[in-house]
Amino acid sequence: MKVLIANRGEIAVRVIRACRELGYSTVAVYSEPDRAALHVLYADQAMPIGPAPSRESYLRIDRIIDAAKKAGADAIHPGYGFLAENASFARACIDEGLIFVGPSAESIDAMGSKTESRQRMQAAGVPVVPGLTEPVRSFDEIAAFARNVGLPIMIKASAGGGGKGLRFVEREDDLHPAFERVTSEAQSFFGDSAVYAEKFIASPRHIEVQVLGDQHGNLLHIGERECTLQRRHQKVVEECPSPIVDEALRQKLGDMAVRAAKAVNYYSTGTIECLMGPDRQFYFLEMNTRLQVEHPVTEMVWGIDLVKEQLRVARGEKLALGDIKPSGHAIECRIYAEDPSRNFAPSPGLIRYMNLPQGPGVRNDNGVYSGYIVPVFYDPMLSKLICHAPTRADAIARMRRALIEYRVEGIETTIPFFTALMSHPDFAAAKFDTGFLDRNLAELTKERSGNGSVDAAIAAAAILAFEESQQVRLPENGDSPWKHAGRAEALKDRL
Amino acid sequence: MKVLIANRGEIAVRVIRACRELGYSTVAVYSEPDRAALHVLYADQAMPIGPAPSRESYLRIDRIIDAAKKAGADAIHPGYGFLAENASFARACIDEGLIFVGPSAESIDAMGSKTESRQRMQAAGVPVVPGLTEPVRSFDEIAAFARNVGLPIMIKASAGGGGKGLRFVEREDDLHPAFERVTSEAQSFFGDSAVYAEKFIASPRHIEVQVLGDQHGNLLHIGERECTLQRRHQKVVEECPSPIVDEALRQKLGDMAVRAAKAVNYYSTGTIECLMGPDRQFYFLEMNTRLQVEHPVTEMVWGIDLVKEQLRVARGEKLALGDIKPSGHAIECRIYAEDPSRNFAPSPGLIRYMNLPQGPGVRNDNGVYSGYIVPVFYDPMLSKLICHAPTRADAIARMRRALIEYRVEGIETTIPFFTALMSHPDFAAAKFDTGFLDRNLAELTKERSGNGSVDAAIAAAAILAFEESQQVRLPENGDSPWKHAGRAEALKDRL
Amino acid sequence: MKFIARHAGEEIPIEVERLASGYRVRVGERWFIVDLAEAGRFLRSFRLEDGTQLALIHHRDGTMHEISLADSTVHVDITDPLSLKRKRIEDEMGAGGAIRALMPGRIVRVMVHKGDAVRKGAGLVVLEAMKMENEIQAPTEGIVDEVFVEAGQTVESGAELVHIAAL
Amino acid sequence: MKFIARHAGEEIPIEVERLASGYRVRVGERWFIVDLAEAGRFLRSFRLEDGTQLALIHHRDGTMHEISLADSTVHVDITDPLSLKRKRIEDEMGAGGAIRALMPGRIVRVMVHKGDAVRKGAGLVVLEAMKMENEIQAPTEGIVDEVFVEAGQTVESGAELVHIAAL
Repeated sequence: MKVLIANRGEIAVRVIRACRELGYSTVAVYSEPDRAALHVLYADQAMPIGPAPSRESYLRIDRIIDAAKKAGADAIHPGYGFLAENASFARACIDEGLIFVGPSAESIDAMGSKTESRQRMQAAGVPVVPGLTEPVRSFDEIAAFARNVGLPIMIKASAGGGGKGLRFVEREDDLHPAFERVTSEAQSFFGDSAVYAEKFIASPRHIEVQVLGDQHGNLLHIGERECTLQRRHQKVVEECPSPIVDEALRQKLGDMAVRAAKAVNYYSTGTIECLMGPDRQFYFLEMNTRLQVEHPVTEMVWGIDLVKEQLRVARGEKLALGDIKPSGHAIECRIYAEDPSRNFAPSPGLIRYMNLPQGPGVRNDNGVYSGYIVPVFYDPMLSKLICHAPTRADAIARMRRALIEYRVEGIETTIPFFTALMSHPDFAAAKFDTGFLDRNLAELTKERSGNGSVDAAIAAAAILAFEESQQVRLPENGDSPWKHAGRAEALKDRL
Repeated sequence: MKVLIANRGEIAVRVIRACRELGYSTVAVYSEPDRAALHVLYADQAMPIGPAPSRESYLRIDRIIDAAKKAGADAIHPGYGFLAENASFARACIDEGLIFVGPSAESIDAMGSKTESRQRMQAAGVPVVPGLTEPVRSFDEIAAFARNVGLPIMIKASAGGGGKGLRFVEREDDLHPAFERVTSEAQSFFGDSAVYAEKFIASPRHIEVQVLGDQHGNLLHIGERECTLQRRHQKVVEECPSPIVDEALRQKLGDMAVRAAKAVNYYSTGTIECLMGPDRQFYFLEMNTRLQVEHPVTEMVWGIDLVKEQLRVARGEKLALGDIKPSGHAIECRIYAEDPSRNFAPSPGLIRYMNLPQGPGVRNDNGVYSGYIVPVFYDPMLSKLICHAPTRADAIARMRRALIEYRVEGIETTIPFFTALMSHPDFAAAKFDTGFLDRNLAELTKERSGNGSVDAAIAAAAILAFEESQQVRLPENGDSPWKHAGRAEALKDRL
Repeated sequence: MKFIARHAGEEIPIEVERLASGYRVRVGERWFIVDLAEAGRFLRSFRLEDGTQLALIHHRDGTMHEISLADSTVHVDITDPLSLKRKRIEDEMGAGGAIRALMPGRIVRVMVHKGDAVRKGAGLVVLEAMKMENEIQAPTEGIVDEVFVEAGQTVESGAELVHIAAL
Repeated sequence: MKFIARHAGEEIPIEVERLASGYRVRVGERWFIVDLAEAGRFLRSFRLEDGTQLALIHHRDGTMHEISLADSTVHVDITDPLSLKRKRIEDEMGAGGAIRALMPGRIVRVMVHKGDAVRKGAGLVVLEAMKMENEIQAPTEGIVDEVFVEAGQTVESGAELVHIAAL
């Protein structure tokens, strides 16, 4: 079997790895600036699909289908984002005789509209958060809903997902600017300006349930994930299992998730996202009809490979997972090319040097390499760092260790932010809600300076400046000291 | 707690990782050429212990103890090799009030002599291979033993271990040269020329059992490892579990191992090495009274951390592993700086570039980095690559995938050899004995040339030579093509 | 040899002397005995006399040195005393209120007009880059005396967006 | 532009032409349309017209190119036809039977004397490096006409150990 991966970055690499392990050959697609991206380097074939902007490349259904046919692919895996939840894309694949590695177009449609999915969930007896029943385009309707259920509310792009195009509104004054911003983002990201609003649950946690089904009616849940830690409504740290879910609650959540997925005849991997209040009442939020960014934490704890299962199910095979059980605890940090000390401003550019974390219990799902130029056009995710250990405390300690090893030079990353988070007492105690990061951001991003390490850094810089002024090279491992050599070569840090 | 690691390379890094996750601070020791080695870079403190030759640095008990006292260390972890099985070192630590992270000096002594350990095992009802009862220094005694039990026999350095200083003798003519060689190696590696001989079991497998005990009399086995694949009596690939051991045999092996270890009042981690004939009869070979190189395959399958357990046991804690069970299959490949196409000649030197394998189920216990100069003085191991997956077939496929990602430029490595091995049908069928690699070496090391990939490589080289002659730089990701720039900078591959 | 280090707004006197093996360095009032070795192109193995070991990543851009430690990054400017005087004069004559794009991107919205009075933190321009809208805020209060961009335009990193004159 | 590639003992005529995007390359009888891009200092992204994609690692030493693929390494010498003639002459006058140390190490044992006749594969010297004793064997049969080392001596990589004259 030959699989085209209609995506880029770490998730395209992740899918290529699964295909390679199954003995399938792989076809990458790439926009112009991605000619030497990691997913292209790792593929067996690579097909160009247009210029940099996503809407002229990674979102072009026609060009992707055309690439698949030219390359002789049998199947298309959409990854997440881009066309992953686009029912027209799933239909176009089927129409062209290609296997779409995902659920049916009907399931995507049913869950794709926030309003339709709510109606179907309510009919299936799945609890939902109070909200509008239809997407709207006028501010008056949003204002009326806000008056009706009371602030705070959330305004979201109706066609959105993945944390893009949504705003939280607490004060009446912010209602109109938020509406305008969401409408604008909805139009530019999803091509549809319709928005939707719902009641905001105070101090909630974000818990989600992984489901997996085949095309023969078998469907099961594979535990929950804790995705409460978000910044600007974007998940940044995920865990499996949730530290607040016990076996009884896991069973309840799992039953709900299976009921929800079965209501839309779901197969392939999917995720039921829920809000959970401090009273442990949970409400269906939405279903992601695709692979989730944070799927690795489930994989490490449950000992399965969700991408391989997707591929098997897509080929029509029956689920055959046997008796799987969770073991230990896994945590994922999303490593982004963003500068935490400058309010997470994007930091694209050349990665001059990387030291990757290695060793026991460490998984790094990478999308970049030393010498790669992180482009400005796409999501700033560099890699997902996942650590697995017998207990949550062990997993946190392991993540802290891995983050110390993980060094990137040339661009700024969120690594220092995660280092601070892993040492925060409230994180250790699992005492947080979805607003935790935004409330504690100043503390988590303030400049740290270990005991005397600033003085040490200054001393090192001074020695290097001194050596440069003396035209002398540093002793290298094994060299006799103070070997004189071409200085400019040794100390100028350029590629 | 502060732990000094009396070792270098990947195992020193491995121990530092465990300490860091437990919150212990770490002290590295280094010989002159190791000033910038990875284990030094990752430690909190680093102490020089002498010049390059091991016997003047890593084997100097006095300097290591001195470094521990200067640095204020509470404990010393010996790793494997060097002083790990040196009872005098264990005693020196205790005498100086330092915790020795390993078994008692008495256990090391009892198992350290091949002849004494055989006697104690026989007394404990543990089956052993027929062999000499005392170490000898004269050729006549070896010749007499060979006449007595018949060839083939093995001649080994009595104080040896780890596959160094031993020879297999099949023909009468080879007996004397082999004796001379082993005697010489025994003297130079272990400082004692005494040798020892035993009957050779035809077509055997090498199976070993992991044990773990505390200082309160609790001792248990943690399954077996398959270490049959050896080259020149050096393990190169290890697996957990063994593909030929079923639950009943595992129980028998485990009982034997616990009996053997208890016979010497063992605590800490240790390994009972066995030979197993095609009839599944097994014979005690030796006990390694330390951490084993291949410990990660056991860790990944059993979900434990043997180094952390060693450290806990050394502090006097009781074992508290709970109910552990094996899950899936793990394979380890030892990645060496050796050139398989030149009969595995050592290949020290500068690592100009490395692309590390990443992603699901891949663990790389590394001891080197891009820009590191592999020194000529020590073991050529660069890293241990371990893959874990639900089944043996999945683990092999994953290893093959990881080996494709693993690229090293500047020195030769054993990666191509492992790639060939992972595709060998007899390896897939687990049909091998300890002579398999030596018999199949020509096939496993022959130059491979994929479909037209030689032509592709020549075409690439020609383009790069052409561009150089034209003083034009290759288009970089995102650059507009044919940007003219300093050519010498772009294409000259030097650091 | 003597230098001046500028870090976090402070000027710190530095002295560096080479020893038979390693260096003696003064940072402000403190003297250190330091051993520093290369570990590849960017990594440096740094060790103090008591054995304290740090793995540093070093990058230099002119006289600016960026030194990354495990959990923090230190930016420090190392100059000889003469060059420093020249720099100080430049700083005083510097461009002050120029607001620049810190990354390439597309201008989504311009929120101010020439002549507007703005407070510190007021939104000036919304720039879209890497799938996010980023609001660029006034670093200080003042009067907008120039707007260089308009909505829909793409800008390169470093491009001047708005200029603010002090009140 | 025309070159001669020398690979595995063969001489292969090469032609390279630049296209608007990419290259047209002849290797022996076959023509390829190739797209080649840099991915950092050593990695190259190589693509044929049908989409076939390879990640190559490239290292050049003079006219010798080492190209590493996922499962093999190709060594090829790329020269223009003129330089090649000069090289051929050098090869013919070459040093022939010099046996050199391929790595630095310590001589453990010298197994031959000046004047010994040796068969191909006969042990000459045992060199200890990286904790292993390595027996260096005669690459061809001949007469040992010089021994340059003795037991206990340490040698650098490339040092001449023994010289063998053809029979």
